[in-house]
Amino acid sequence: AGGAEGANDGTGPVQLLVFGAPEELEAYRTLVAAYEVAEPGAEVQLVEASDREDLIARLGTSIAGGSPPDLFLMNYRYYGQFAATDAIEPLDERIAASDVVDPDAYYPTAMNAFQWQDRQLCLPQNVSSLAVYYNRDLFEQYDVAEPPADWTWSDLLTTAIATTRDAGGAVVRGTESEGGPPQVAVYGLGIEPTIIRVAPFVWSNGGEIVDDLDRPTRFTLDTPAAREALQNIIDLRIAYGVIPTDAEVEAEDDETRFLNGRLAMLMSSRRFTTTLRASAGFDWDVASLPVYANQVGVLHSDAYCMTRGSGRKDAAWRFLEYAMSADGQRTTAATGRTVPSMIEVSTSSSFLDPTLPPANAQVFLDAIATVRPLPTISTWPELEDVTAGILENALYRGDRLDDAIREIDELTRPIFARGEHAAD
Amino acid sequence: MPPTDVAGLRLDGVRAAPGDVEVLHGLDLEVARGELLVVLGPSGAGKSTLLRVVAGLQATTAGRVEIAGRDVTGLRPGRRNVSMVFQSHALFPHLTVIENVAFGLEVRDVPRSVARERATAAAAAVGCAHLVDRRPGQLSGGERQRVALARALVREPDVFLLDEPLSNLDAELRVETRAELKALQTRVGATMVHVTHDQTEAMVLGDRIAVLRDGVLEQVGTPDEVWRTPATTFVARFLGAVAMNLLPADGPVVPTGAPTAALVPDRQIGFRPEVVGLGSADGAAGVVERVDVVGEDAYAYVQLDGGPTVAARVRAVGRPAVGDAVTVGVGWPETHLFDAGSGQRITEP
Amino acid sequence: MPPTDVAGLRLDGVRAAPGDVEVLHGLDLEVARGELLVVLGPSGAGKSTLLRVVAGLQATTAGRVEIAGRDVTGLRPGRRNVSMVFQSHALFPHLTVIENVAFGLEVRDVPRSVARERATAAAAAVGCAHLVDRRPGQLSGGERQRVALARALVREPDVFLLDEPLSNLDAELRVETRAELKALQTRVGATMVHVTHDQTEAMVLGDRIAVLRDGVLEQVGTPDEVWRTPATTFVARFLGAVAMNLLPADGPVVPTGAPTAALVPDRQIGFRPEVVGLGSADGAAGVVERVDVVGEDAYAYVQLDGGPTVAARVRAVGRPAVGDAVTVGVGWPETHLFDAGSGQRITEP
Amino acid sequence: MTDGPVVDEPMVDEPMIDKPMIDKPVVVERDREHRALGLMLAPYVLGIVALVLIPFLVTIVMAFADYDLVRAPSWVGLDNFVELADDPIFRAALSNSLLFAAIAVPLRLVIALGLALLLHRRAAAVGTARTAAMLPYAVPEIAYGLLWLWLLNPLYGPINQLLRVGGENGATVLGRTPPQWLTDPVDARAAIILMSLFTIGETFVILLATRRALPGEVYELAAIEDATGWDVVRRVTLPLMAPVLVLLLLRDAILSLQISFVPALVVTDGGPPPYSTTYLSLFVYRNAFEYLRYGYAAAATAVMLLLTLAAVALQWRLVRRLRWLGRT
Amino acid sequence: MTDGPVVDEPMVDEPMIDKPMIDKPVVVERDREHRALGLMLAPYVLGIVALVLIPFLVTIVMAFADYDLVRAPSWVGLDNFVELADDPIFRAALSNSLLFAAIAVPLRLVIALGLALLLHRRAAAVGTARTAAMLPYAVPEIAYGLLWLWLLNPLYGPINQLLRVGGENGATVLGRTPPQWLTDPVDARAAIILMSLFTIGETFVILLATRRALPGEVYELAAIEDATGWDVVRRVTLPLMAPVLVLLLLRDAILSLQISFVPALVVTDGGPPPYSTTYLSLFVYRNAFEYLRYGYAAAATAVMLLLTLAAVALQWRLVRRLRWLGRT
Ligand SMILES: Nc1ncnc2c1ncn2[C@@H]1O[C@H](COP(=O)(O)OP(=O)(O)OP(=O)(O)O)[C@@H](O)[C@H]1O
Ligand SMILES: Nc1ncnc2c1ncn2[C@@H]1O[C@H](COP(=O)(O)OP(=O)(O)OP(=O)(O)O)[C@@H](O)[C@H]1O
Ligand SMILES: [Mg+2]
Ligand SMILES: [Mg+2]
Repeated sequence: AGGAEGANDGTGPVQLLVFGAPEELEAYRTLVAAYEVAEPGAEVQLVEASDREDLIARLGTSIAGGSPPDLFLMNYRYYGQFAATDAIEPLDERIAASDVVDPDAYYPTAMNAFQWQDRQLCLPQNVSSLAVYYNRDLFEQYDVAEPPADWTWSDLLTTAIATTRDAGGAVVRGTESEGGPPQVAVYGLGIEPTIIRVAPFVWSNGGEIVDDLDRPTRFTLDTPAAREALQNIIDLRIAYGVIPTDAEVEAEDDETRFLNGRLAMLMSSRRFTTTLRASAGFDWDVASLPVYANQVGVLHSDAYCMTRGSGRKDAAWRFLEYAMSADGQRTTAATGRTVPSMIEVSTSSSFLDPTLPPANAQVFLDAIATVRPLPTISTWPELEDVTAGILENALYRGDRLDDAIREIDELTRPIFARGEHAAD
Repeated sequence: MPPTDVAGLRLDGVRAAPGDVEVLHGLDLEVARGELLVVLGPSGAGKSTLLRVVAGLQATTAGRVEIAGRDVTGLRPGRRNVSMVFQSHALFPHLTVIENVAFGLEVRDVPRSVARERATAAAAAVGCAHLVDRRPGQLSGGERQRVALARALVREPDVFLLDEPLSNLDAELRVETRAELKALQTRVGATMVHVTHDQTEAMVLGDRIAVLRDGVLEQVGTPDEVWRTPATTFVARFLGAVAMNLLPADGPVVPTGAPTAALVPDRQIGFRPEVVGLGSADGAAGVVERVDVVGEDAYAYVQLDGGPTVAARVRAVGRPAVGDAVTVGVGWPETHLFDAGSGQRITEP
Repeated sequence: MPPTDVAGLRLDGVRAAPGDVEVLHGLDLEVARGELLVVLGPSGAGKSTLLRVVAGLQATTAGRVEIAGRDVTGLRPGRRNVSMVFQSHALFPHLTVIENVAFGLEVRDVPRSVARERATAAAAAVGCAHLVDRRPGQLSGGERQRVALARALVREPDVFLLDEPLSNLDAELRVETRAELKALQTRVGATMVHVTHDQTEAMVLGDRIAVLRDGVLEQVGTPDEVWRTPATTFVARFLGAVAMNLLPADGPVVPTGAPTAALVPDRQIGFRPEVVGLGSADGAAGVVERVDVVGEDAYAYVQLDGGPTVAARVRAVGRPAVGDAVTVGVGWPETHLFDAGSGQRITEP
Repeated sequence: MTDGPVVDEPMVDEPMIDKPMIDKPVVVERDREHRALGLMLAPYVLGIVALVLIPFLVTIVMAFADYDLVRAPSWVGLDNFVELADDPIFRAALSNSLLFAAIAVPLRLVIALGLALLLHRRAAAVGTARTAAMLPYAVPEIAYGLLWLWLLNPLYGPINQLLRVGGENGATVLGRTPPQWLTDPVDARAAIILMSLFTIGETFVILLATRRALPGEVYELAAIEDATGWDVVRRVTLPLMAPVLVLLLLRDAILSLQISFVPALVVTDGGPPPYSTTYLSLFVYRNAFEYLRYGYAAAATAVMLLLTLAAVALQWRLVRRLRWLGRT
Repeated sequence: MTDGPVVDEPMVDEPMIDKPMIDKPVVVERDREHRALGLMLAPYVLGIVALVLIPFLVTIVMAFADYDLVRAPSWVGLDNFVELADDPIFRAALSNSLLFAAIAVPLRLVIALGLALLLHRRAAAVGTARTAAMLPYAVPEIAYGLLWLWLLNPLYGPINQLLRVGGENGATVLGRTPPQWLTDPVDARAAIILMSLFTIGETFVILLATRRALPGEVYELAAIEDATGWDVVRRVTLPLMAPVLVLLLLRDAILSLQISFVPALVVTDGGPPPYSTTYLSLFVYRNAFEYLRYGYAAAATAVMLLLTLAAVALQWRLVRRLRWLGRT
């Protein structure tokens, strides 16, 4: 798969396996182009997977087939299965020997997320957290106050209710309780019912996601704090009808809905910025996540990893060095796609370009201080898949929350048990 | 049951063109209810096509077909209430003999046990009782033909259409089956159209015989009529195990007792081998060219001095030898007279 | 060409079991080179199986087959140099008539033009010259049969195997084709095995006739032998358009001139309808029960006072009517004598 | 039996592929020559068998191992199977697959057969239908997936737009809400089956060819006996087509365990939640390639295989019934 | 023609699916009744046609648009096609696909036919072969991909291990280095074709059924005439099987534009570089789903479609030749 091309004999281009939206892929192409200019003679080939599943499949099969790509880019939530199987080349020595990469120059949360059994396996390319994107034109049109800097969950709810409108511009509830299907033209909020979206609110409310971050054995969504945070999210749909129904999501996903001006707010990471910059026909901005008790974010970070089976490790490392360098970080930052993991670049104008939306880009940086990582466990992809379905049914179909929580617990325990941990 | 005064089968100017070449050129034919009509004719004359037209398997291009008084020209085969044996002895290859025979009854919702009973009886009637559990692939040619016949006989349709149903059977079985057929027809009172080229079969079985030639009926009549007063030279020669002798009316054979006015050059005389007298004097002289012995009889072919050859039936015992000089004589009453050009029979003037 | 002193075809104790039931029970048969053997037998006797064994299409379970002096028991059909007409008139459905006929030549690498020429000639010989571009699906039954025959006749094999090759032809065509066959066989000098149930065909065509019954040969002999001295009652009755009369030797019919010693109770006498004398006095008395007219002849079935029915051939002109009282007489020389139990012929003591 | 020419007897132990039209057995070449031919072709047969069997055996072996594609496999005995038995996702996938096969396979066959029987007579219709039937193959399945996504879109998709014509408030004329193809479990399963109807083209064309190859004579026989449409189908057509029908049924049943893969992946992604359209094939794919649990996936594959064998066995029984149909 | 019963004449304009065994035309029901039946089935036929045609037409329309799945499509006229013509990747994909079809399709058919003709006589062989032929279907194609990867691994794969047996220094007995399945362009293409041989099972089984349905009589005829193996195949078997053969050829040609999809994706991922095994289907997939250039992908699909039509046309000519084979 992924890197079947070329014998792994140290010749040929360095292969980098990535996936992403067209704008993201464009960012990588820019980076590669910049590298090839900076380092004449060096060659990097982008291998593009269609989505996360595809990337994992290709990586797995190509490693098994004996011809993996040299580098791949992967979220810390998913790299565990490869880390556990020793498929990733530890970079500590190279980092130590490098005069380009200085581990302290990067946000430590991100660096830490890629340490597996005390070895630095990958180098984070970015660091980000969730933010609330909002359509300023709509807020203005409906005369709703824009999210304040330190807003709470109930502020969010109020704002969402106020921006859920019918075609005539009147405030409606997108629930079927009044009889007949809802006739909502604009929904207040878009949020995915996934563990990663839920986590910051659970934490903010004083709850925990798992019993032990280092060696998790189960989800702890049954604690009152976690349960309350979950219930509040579910109420968005069931009680207040401020988020689209499942059919509406299938018909038009949240990002498209937001782009089409029919969604007032959308909870997403920095990656959405690129799409918005390219396509949004309205004025928009970002706000920080609302809080319960304390400000907490959830870590989003992708890193470059080097495969152990790579035949061009030195060449790959040279590219890695470039990508992690200030120049490289600036190049990717300029595309808007990422929050650079290099502290210095993230605070520079490369990232905080005042001429480009969002005006409030600082919220991404502010959040970094408060982000917490999800556990690093080799079976995390499975855990996410299993919980997603159950949460989705709770959100859209109104399954009893306690049942959902219990089901999650039951179904995920064996998966936790199978997992291998970074801390071992 | 239709009134008895209507025809069992009537064809009015029927034309048909399988494969886009017209094969039947406007046939008019009426078969009475309960009558058995034998259709004779050379290979390719259109006999099978005729049966298929009646059955509705072959569309007509003109004309009309009536069965038991009903106009069936526009009806599909199943609605015509006919029963048919195909020349190819078609059977359902996937069904056993008994299932094949019972098929027609079962699709007509005859209770299964009754259908099987009647099928068994029909199979027995054609001597296939021991084969009921075989499939067509396991039958000999004659056995298959008999099963095909049983298939047709098990029902009681308005018209039976039998296309050479006995062609693969030996003489004894043929006689038996013929009797069976006759009995059935009499019992059911159905009209029957029977294609054969077995002379004896035609003569013995047929109430009337229709002679078909190139899609046109040459003659329709009782066996006696067709035999004794053939309408054309074609019919005359067509009937008979060995064909009728046809010679110029003006010699060399002069029938004894013939009015000289009859024997003019543009006519032909015909007489059957069976009526030829072979002698050693008196008559047209010739030499025996070939002798075929057929059981008690023999056919001597005599090359007349005048050129033509005459066949004569003689007793096998005491038959002439090849090379014997003989004379050929025939009586005027046994002689037929035809127009040499048209081949039409001439009623003695 | 094999030496002329070896048999054209020889079967030694041949057994065969299509469908796992033994059909041929150890046949011994020798056919001379250039001889035409007609095989007669009732439906299901094993005639087709016999031909298939010779052709190599049916494996033997025992015995050996020799063609023109070569043991071919182990050879595949193509190596036996035989030519065959199937009872079903099998043809290649996707090939035209001419292609069908030429097939055997072309696969044997006869140059295409030569093959086509010979095929055209063979098609013409059976009267199918006008059909050469048709496909089997566009032929009538008789036409197809003739094409199948042409297929077999186009080559010059050691043995021709013809399974009822004329069954779908009318009398005239049959006579013609018969002559064609005879001529061909004489010309090629090939051995020919011909299955038929046409008496006349068997008598006229066959050098010898083999009568097969239930997979066993009842008699093999010249037509004359088989007709005049049938070895068994089966053979006796099997030959003849209307079967031989078989009556108890001790009455009611007493052949004129018979030695009384011959007419003992455990015997049967047989005489053919052709030799029966119907009179109004002298002989066994009876009543005419049925009369079948066949052309110039008629068959009268006389119910004797003693019980049995006797068939008699009479002239159609002047035939007795049903219900007439008649007497039945027959001469001792025309009478056959059989053992009542075994059915074996008894040579007069 | 002598060393003579061998005539194959009808293979009575072979009800599946039969020669309904053959009266006389086929002549084979002499044994000796046949052996030579066999020898000549042996390496080729071996190669094919190896190509078929090796991957197959590897799968079976893997079912008893833990294998993550990277580290060497470790033997775990029946563990994978034990875990499968307890795995609710697997159970859901299994029952989804069985349900799909149980509905889609006969449905597809019946529709294809219906079309074939309807159209086999008309030359023009045959040509057009055949072309139409082949069209879906010209577009990659995955591209179709996308089209289906659009077609089935619960709000804007043309199918539901059509169903809503004449209705009010987004309901159909009958007042019912139109099917929620992508979000309601039952409707989503129906959608997958609907999609599978697409690919009946090939089955249809094969059945068409089969029907057209049946001898006309037997239909003339049936016509004279006034066998009506259904009687003809039941007593003549079905028994005569049985070998091919069973073949197709078998193939479809086997393929149905996979056929739902692409649509389920692209269109419904295994959902609606939790696993309404997660079929065995998707389950296998996810475990093998997303969760890197190759041994576990192999075990699930082995179960699929068992199911396949069961399907084959079932079909053997079915063919018997089909042949009996013609007899009653 | 009167309003009487209609007898279909053999459809002479229908060389593809013919009834070689039928001597007499088939009787049809009365026109009137047939019309009723047609009417009854009309909605159903319409539905199927719509299901087939709508996605098809949408693809064609999209070929003239820019569409990224998110924003509304914008019409660009022939731009997509112009770009395709200049796109070296597309050209590579196109020639790869054509090459694949040109080699794999006949190869598959010939092998399947050879096996069918070899095995149709032996009951035991038939059963085993049929089961073996169906086995690959029981394992998801994508799972096979992985096995192939292992099988073809240039260093550790069993295929090359086998080829190296007896050789020295990692070379084969003949001294050649074994094929670099995954890295050499030619070898990789060969590998894809090799993989495609796997799925001949179905073709084989259909051919087996077809062969077994041929009447035994004509083979007896041929046997008596001492037609040797090749003559029989050429003059009897091929012409009689022609309808089915052409059908399969057609299907295979069409499918071949896609069949290489999964192996090429999973095993070689379109490589070795630059695009040795990038086939049209992979090109379409990538553009549609990876680059979200749906319009562009649709244009490529339209080209595939044209190719398909060309293949169909070609096959029509081929069938004529096949039928002529029997005549010469
Ligand atoms: N495959 C088979 N399975 C069972 N019985 C068979 C098979 N083939 C032939 N028979 C039987 O063998 C006997 C001889 O068959 P064969 O075809 O040789 O008869 P035949 O003398 O040619 O008869 P006919 O004059 O009717 O053609 C028949 O009783 C037939 O039923
Ligand atoms: N489909 C067809 N295409 C062309 N010609 C045909 C077709 N069907 C029949 N014919 C021709 O029509 C003529 C009459 O055929 P038919 O079968 O009625 O003859 P038949 O009298 O039954 O002859 P036979 O005694 O040989 O069976 C034949 O010359 C035949 O060749
Ligand atoms: Mg006829
Ligand atoms: Mg026979």
